[in-house]
Amino acid sequence: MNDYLIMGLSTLGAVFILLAAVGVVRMPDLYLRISVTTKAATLGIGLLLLAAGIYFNEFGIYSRVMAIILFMLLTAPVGAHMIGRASYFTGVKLWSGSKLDDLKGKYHPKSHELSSDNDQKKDENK
Amino acid sequence: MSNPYIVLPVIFQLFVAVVLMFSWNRKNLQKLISVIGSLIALLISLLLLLKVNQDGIQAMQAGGWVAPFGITFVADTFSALLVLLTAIAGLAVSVFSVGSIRNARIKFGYFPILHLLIMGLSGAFLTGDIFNLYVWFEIIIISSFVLLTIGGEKAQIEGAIKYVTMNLLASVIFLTAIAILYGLTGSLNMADLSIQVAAVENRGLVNVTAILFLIGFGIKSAVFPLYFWLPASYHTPPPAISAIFGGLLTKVGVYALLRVFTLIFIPDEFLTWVISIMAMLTILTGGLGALIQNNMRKVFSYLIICHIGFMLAGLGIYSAIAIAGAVFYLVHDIMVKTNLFMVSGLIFKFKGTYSMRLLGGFYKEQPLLSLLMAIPLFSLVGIPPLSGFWGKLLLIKGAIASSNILMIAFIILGSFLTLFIIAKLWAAVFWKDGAELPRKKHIKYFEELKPLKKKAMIGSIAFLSVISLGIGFGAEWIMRLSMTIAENLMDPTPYIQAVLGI
Amino acid sequence: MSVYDYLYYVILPVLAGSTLLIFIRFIIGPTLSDRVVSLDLLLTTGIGIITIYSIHTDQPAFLDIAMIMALIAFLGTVAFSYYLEKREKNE
Amino acid sequence: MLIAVTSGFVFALVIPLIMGRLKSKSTLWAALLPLSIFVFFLSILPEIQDNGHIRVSYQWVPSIGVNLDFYLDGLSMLFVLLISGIGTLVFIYTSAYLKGHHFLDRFYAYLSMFMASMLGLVLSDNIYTLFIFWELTSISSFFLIGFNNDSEASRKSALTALAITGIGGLFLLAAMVGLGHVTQLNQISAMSSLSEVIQGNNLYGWILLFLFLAAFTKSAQFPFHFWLPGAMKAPTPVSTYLHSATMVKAGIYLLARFTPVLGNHEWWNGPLIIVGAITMVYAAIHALFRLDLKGILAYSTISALGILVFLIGLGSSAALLAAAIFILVHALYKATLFLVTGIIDHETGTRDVSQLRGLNKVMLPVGIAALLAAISNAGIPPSFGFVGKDLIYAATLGMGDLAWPLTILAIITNVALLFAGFLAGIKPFFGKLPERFQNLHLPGPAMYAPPLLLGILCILFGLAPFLLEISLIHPVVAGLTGTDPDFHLQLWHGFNLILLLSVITIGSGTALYFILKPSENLLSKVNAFEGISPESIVRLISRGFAKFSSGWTRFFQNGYLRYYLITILGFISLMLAYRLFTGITLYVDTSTMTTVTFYEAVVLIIMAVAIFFTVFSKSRLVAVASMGVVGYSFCLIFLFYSAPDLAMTQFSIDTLTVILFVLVLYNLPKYLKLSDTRDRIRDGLLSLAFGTLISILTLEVMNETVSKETSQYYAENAYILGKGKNVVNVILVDFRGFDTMVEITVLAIAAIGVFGLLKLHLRSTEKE
Amino acid sequence: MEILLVIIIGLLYAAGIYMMLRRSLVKLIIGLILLGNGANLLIFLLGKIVKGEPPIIADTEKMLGEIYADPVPQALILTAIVISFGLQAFAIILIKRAYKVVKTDDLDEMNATDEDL
Amino acid sequence: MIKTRFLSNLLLSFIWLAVTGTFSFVNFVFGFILSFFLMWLISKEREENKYFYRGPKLIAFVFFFLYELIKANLQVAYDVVTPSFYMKPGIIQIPLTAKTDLEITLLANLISLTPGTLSLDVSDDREVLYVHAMYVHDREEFIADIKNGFERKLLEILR
Amino acid sequence: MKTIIFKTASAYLLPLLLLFSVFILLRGHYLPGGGFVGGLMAAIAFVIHSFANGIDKTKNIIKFHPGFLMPVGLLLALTAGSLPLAFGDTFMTGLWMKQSVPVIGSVGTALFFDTGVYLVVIGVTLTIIFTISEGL
Ligand code: NA
Ligand code: NA
Repeated sequence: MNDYLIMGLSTLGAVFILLAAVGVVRMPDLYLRISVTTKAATLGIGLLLLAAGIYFNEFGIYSRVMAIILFMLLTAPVGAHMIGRASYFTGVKLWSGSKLDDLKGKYHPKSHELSSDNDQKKDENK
Repeated sequence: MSNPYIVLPVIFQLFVAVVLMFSWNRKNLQKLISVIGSLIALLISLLLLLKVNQDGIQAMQAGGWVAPFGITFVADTFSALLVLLTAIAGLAVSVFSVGSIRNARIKFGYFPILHLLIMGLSGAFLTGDIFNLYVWFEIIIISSFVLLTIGGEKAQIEGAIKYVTMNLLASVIFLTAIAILYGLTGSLNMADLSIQVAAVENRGLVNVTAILFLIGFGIKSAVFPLYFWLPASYHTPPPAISAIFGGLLTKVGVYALLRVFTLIFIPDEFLTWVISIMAMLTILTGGLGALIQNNMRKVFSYLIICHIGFMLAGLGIYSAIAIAGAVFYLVHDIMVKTNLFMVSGLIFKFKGTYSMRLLGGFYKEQPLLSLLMAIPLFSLVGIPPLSGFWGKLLLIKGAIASSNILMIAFIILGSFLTLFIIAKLWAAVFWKDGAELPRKKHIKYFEELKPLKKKAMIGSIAFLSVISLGIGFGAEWIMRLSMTIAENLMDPTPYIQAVLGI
Repeated sequence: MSVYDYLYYVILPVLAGSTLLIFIRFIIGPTLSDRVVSLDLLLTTGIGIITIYSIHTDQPAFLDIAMIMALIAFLGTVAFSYYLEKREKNE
Repeated sequence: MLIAVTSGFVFALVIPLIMGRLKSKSTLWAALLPLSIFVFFLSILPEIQDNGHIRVSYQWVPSIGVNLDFYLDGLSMLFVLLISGIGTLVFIYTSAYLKGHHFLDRFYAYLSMFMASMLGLVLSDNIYTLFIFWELTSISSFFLIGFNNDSEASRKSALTALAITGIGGLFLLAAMVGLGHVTQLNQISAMSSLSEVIQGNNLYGWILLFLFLAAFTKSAQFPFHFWLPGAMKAPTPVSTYLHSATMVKAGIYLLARFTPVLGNHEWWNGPLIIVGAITMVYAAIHALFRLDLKGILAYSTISALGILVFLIGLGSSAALLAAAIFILVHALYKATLFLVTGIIDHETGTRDVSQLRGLNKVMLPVGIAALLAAISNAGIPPSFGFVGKDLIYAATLGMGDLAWPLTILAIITNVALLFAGFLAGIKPFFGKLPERFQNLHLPGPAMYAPPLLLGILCILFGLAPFLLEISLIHPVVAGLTGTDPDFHLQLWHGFNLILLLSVITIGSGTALYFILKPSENLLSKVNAFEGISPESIVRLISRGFAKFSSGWTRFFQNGYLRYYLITILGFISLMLAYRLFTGITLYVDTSTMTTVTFYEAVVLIIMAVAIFFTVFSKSRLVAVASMGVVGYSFCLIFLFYSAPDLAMTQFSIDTLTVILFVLVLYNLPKYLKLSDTRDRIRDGLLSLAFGTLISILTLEVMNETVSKETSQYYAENAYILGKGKNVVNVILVDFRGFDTMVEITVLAIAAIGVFGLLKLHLRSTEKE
Repeated sequence: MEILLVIIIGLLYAAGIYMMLRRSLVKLIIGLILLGNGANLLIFLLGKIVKGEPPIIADTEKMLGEIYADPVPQALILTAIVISFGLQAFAIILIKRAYKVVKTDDLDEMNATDEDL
Repeated sequence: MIKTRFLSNLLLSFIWLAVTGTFSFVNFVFGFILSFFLMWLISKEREENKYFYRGPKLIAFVFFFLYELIKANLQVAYDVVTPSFYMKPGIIQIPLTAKTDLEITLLANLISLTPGTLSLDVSDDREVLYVHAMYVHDREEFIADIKNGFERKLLEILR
Repeated sequence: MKTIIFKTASAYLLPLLLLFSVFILLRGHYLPGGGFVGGLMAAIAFVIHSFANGIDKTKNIIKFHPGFLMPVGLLLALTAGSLPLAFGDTFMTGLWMKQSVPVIGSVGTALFFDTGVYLVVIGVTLTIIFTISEGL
């Protein structure tokens, strides 16, 4: 029973990782790549780790697996946020098929302060 | 058999360094600790040498693990003597630093690193484990690297880059050699390796490994054609640092060459031939380089190379008498080169330049100091019976005994060039009437120093000069030690016995 | 097919293949950010490989490496972001 | 005897201290030292006469046989008396000559150091101490010649002298060591019995070569002679002492000393005769055209030294006798002439012979001394010089087939020397005293007494040669020839061929004196030949040498780190390749290797590509990131191959390294491709060669079976003795804990270094 | 596998050296790091590599079993890695300082110490 | 204050137990002491500490969130695997109801963890969150989804 | 970098990572880990914090200059190594308490030694990173 569970979980995990890998190659711009990959991979790894937990089937291992998943959940989105934000500064372009860019012009070019600047939005709406 | 105190010279330096780190911002306390620490270290090393002299080779197994499983420390006459010399040079440089190193440097860890460098040197001399030797080499590199760049002036940085690149290359080669040695024998203990390497059937591989060691240590000892880092860097740091570099850094490479090529690898004909050629060209290159330099410290830097050639010649000739010569020369050179860089530093404090073209009139202005400085200068030349003479005598003896006339020719050439260069330097710096030099704003001239600092600088030079004189006139003592050392190197059985107990 | 064989002959190759794909993105870039993202993903996949490998070799000790990777991998991304922002500010 | 030698050194040390304290104006007392030495040795002269020699020995460095073995025989005695005797006079002379000189104390110090070295040299029986004292004479003469150290010419001459004699000294060392090796003895006196053994050894030729080089350089033989005229820059007492009477004779002493050991062999005689003959003729002719008194004397000295070498080369007992006598003759008259020259220079301020005339009118005693010396120099009876010259002709005439050619050379030399002697000793004192010298007056007796005394001796020994014969000369010749020589020194031999030759010599010499008037014009004509003189050739060579030095040094130390690395790596590659392909049969044993799995292959591929990317990437950051990939791949390899600790460490360090790079790199200038294609291809080939060599080496080493002893021990005892289950960790903190201790120290140093490197800015802090 | 690793080792040495021969200080240090990696891998390989048997004594045992990876090279590499890290860290910071003081990354412009005679 | 600290300490001790994998009383005590020490060590930053007591709730929310995660993943997976893209990406400004650091951070992270969306940044006045999304068919709809979905649920748990 | 997201996350990561680093240190003798990796983890915890909040804030949290940890760690390691000398053994001989302690296992000089390594590594890493970040 456990074996099937392990095989199932690991398959699912591997598939998610593969998806992320394909995504990172296929997606047309950086933000999309980040979007696709961070979570797919996180989910995939979580599943693989779970499989390992079941395989070893010890409390110590389970707790460690949970710890790793926790770490990943904590760090992966922060990392994605950091690199995405930094890329935006450095002028990494959005895919040509992108629909809208609310962030445009909101960063102060020198201080990197980010305004919520609703005026601009209002202008746009008019 | 296991003497726990062998490692004391090393541990004690670490202790001093730690204490110094704890007194990070208190410069006067640091000076005091450094000098007292160096003094105690000198005592410890002296006791160690006496002990070895009395009871023969001492070994210590760190952690109490039976050799070859732990790290072994071995004090034979050679290593104990070098540790003592390191301690002497260390004391001198420590005192000299008290007088000459500016406070800013002290506040950034000058003294702890100096002591760690000395610790590294002592460790390299004492260790009986080839990987541990690598580790000591690394501590020497990093501490010298830091000392070289501390303060980070342009010249220092440029010199340091060359220095560290080539020394790291040497480390990688050394590490590669260790890897291969381990792959061949499964051992790291040098005494054990002596037996294991002899038993390896594939001599070809042993010979290749020997080449790697030769080059790794060759770079460290700045022999031709591996020396480039030395003239690029030694003249850049403050004189106290140059002094400890000039005295000891290359010597530890020579030590390693002598040790490894007597204990682990017995050079075959090709290797002794290669070493001999390298020795000759080293002598030539160093001599020629020194001949054309104008910067006093560069002259001494090139002379280091030249004289490393002498020591290498001893290994190239490969007989007990020649190796004794190399050892004697090593002993002499450590004391004298350390001193000469301090001398140049002191002259700089007076005149604000190292340029021989600009310097002059020192003899007229400072007759007694000039006399004092003449001691290391002419000891270096080897004006008999000053200390430089004896090692050369043994080397020529060794060369004659093996009918190696070419080697004699190069030793004579090297000696001649040294003589001529020092005489030229003497004429330029001491005899010639010096031009009126402009006072530089950033230099604190000698006369502006506090009396204690003045005394510290002169005292350390005098201290080493007296020792040099002692080596020269009391040559018998060092001679006997060198002979013993050479015998022990040529026949490592007692060494192996002391370590492995077999 | 035992669970070992399955992991060894199916899962590990899939993960290895993913690694290669991700590495392709690393190679083609084109921006530094792309490389950083793919580096991050490479490490994440590495954690997966390590996990499977620890099952395969029956060595739970390897999971600890995965744990450390999970923690530290993030630092590289942060540092690169830091760099990008600083460089931008300086120019 | 030890006291006699060392007293000079001690004196040298204390004299600067004493002289400052003693307020006494006169330093005449300093001469007491050489005087007492002179007296002491004179007092043991009878003992030498009776026993032939005295031997004293003190241990110094016995383990290599360097001991203070002193051996006083006739030859040594001759030199000792010259050194201390003339020394006494020079000391006295100096007290007046350099009176009130600021550094007189130092001068005395050097002088007594020199005297002591010279004494040590001629008394040494030990091959090593012989060399030691030899070197000491060179070095003390360096200080003496360069005494007027604010003059550039003076410094240059001192350097030249030191260079020439210094290199000779080193050859002496080689010769001595060679002798010691061949004979297994350290005492020269014991070697004469082994003469045949030495001459049969294949080192004999080398020993001779080295010894000759030593002797020729020291004794200013052609072509090494040119340092001597230069050395005349020294104060006159120095020229007198070193360059006429003593130091230059050290080479002669050396040859004489080793005649019984090495002589009597064609390799010995031939070169000595040739070099001696060339030197004596060449220098004598040179002396003809000088204007400077000191120059004249210098060249005539060289010529005289040539005669001595020539005589020793002849090797017959007649020749050796002549040499023994001529040493003394020359010392006496040349010292006199130098001292006189010194006085002239001191009083008139010039040494140009063409301007000096009639000085007799103002300094008669000096003129007398000069005249006496000139007579002896000319070999005019009844001077001692006459005795000497006779013996020389007797020696040359006794050479069988070569008798006439050699004799003619001797005559030419003697004629020229006579001319030179007249020029120096007679010309300045006769004729009309020029106006500007009218006000001159005689210097004090401390100055003119020494030359006068020597001048008188020149005649006295001629009139009464027997004074010396038994006491001094006999033991000398006995020692040199190893026989009990049978000769009688006398002024008058009756009318014979030799007398005829003497007459011819004196006649043509005197005629020459009246015909040839040295002048600037003449000198400049002679100087036209300077281009081919040994001096200029040596200068050319040394200039070439300097150029070569600078070329060599700059070629290697060219400032470009990458060329340094190329040199080093090229050297390693060559050596490795040589050893690999000559010493090893290459084969690969694949049987023990592990198989490759797909995932491993992927890791390796990624790694390889990442390495390429690191190298060829156009952006720094990408290179760094690729390096990170390389490191992470490493981590996986470590993991697959059972090294979890390594994997962890590699991973964390790799990340840290990348972070450091990233933090450092952001403000660096553009990452340019700086080298051209050719460079890149060259570097690429070199790198590939090196990498390939390492790979081959690794493959070969992998074939070897490793002893598992050490790792087995750890495997068995890590838990039982080391209480840990992670064996790697147990090794790190216990078995090899020392490594770790050093390792963390390295880290600490690095951190301190980083701190200092970035925080310490010297320019803004206090003075250094 | 060993053969592939040998090739990688050669590649690392070659790449390291090639980078060291460039004119950029940054490349030089990257080269040194690659070279160090090569040496580490060499030690690892020459200690004879074993798959999946880390030198960790099992909970229930008192010593390692029959097959285990040689712990000695691992310990050596660990030490070497850490030491190199110390040196590399310092070297990397040196880049920064060098740029500040010498104003360039080009090694060819850092010759002053060899030039003045 | 003391209470929050105690809770944080307790939470860390439990994490210690999980990490070490030895579920014993002694180990718990050790973990507690260790956490106490570490807390003391870094205690200067007082304001942050009050968040720790929310830890248990946070973990619960993480499990709840997994569902959302898997669902969104499948959607993206489809787009990745199929040859053509159906997506309409863009960066959208979402006004924030969440106010505290923790609320904003959690919301942002959850959005990031959901496939297809990525929190790029929060404005300095904490008024808006900029999100990059793959499927922006309608801006207002998208904003409403987020506000009624993640933000509301999250705030329910946290407040 | 001024981002609330990172700042907040780092506040949680700091104690977690520190805890984790002690764990790595303690288990090193039995399983992969040890003073070096442990020390790096701890240092990285602070580094992350400093990236998020700025060096000054992080320095405020740590109550002393990180460089101070270097001599402390060295002294600890040195003492652990020298302690055996007092018992007549050679340098670095392992001394062990008779009974093993729960959680940690056998307690001996090796553990103190490793703790010394741990402290040095923290001190070194932080000194380096802080120094260099301050210059940015
Ligand atoms: Na390394
Ligand atoms: Na470790």
